[in-house]
Amino acid sequence: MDTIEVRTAAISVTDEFQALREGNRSDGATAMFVGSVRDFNAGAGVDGLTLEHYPGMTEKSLQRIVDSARARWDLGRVRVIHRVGAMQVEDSIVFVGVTCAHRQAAFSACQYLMDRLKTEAPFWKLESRETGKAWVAARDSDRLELQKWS
Amino acid sequence: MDTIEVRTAAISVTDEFQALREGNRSDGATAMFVGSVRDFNAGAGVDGLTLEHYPGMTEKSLQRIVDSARARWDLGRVRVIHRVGAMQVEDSIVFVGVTCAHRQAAFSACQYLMDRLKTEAPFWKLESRETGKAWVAARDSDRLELQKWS
Amino acid sequence: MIKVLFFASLRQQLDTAEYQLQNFSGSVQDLRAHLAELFPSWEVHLQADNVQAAINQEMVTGNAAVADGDEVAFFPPVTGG
Amino acid sequence: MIKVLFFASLRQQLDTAEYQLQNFSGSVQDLRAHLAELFPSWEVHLQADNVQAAINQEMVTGNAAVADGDEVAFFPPVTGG
Repeated sequence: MDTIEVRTAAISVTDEFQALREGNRSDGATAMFVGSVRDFNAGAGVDGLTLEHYPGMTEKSLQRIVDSARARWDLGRVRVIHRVGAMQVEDSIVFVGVTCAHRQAAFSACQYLMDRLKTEAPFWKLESRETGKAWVAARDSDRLELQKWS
Repeated sequence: MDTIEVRTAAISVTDEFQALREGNRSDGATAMFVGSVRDFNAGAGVDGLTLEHYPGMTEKSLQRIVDSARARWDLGRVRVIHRVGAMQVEDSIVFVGVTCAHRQAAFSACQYLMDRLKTEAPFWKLESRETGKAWVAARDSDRLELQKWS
Repeated sequence: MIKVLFFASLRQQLDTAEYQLQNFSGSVQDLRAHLAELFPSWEVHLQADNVQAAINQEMVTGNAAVADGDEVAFFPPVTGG
Repeated sequence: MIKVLFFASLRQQLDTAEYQLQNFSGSVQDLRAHLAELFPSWEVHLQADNVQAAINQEMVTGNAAVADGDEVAFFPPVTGG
């Protein structure tokens, strides 16, 4: 059961956890990750940001990443929710949640989904900084993290 | 900021996530794990379970595990909540949540806390199965998982 | 007809979100060169090393062939999550 | 005086949660042997390979020394989380 959403509405961890767990009697493990807007990217104070995406390709990309995770691990429920549009500091940008019978697979799959989402899914962050608006630069460290899955 | 609780009251992921995030402007990453009562441990249908612990030692053990995680990674907030007493299938047994400036450290610390909790913290599960009550046996796989941290 | 899309910083630099092109054949690399010829001010942005491309919403490398009816997109490295 | 605690399956097998002992000196291993002598029916459970021990709420191995005033606990491998 995959749920993939790209949306402007706020992310509710309460709702996401409930959707992962309700009636789920067989998966003892739930691993979750939330990425939030923080205020000190690259040293300049950040007030908020705007997320741009490529409608159509973004959803396809996320589905391919989830399919690939399912091919590696025997997963129960998978939920990937990504906000787009305008956000404030402390808002949740992304939620990834995985249920599984086994703890290690739940952790690995959750981390794998985030690592690939960060480097493949067409989203771009425009930050509102004290010094003006600026596009966030991609980080080499995110590409390097992919090596652990190859 | 560490919160360690061993308690009979139900775990609310909503409350835990809020406590991890409220006013937290610097940590972009939140990794969480929830362990739930599942119904097919060792093949026999499970109706519920009772968690026994060693009051005093359990809390000390959890604090030592959290201290050890903080010595390995530069973490923001850490919350470890473990229920004791009687529980039903689908109830949350344990919540571990970590915030951090970096995604990889948040994942690693969360997994490390669970791996050590599973093998060191004095908790014991008594399952109510169709066939009667039975103490859950420790799994070798849990001990093997510790090797990745040594 | 080929539909060309630009995203994020590249969209802002070119001040163009979408451009439609008739009668083109060649690779993604050829398309970049062709657009840079049509709009000389685009060259420095479009030919930057880190610009990525997709054809019909799938990531491709520069030597992938562009066919009539394709949707081609150019964008900087992604920064979501 | 030494306070000895038993947990989980071991507590049920011995039907004892706590036992107090006067005038003992020796290691944790010696304490197990001593208790098994006092209560022969405990031996099979208390001397099982997987029984773990703590002194004053810290995990110890069998050769750790038990001192007067200590709280010693015996229990099976933990299964929380």
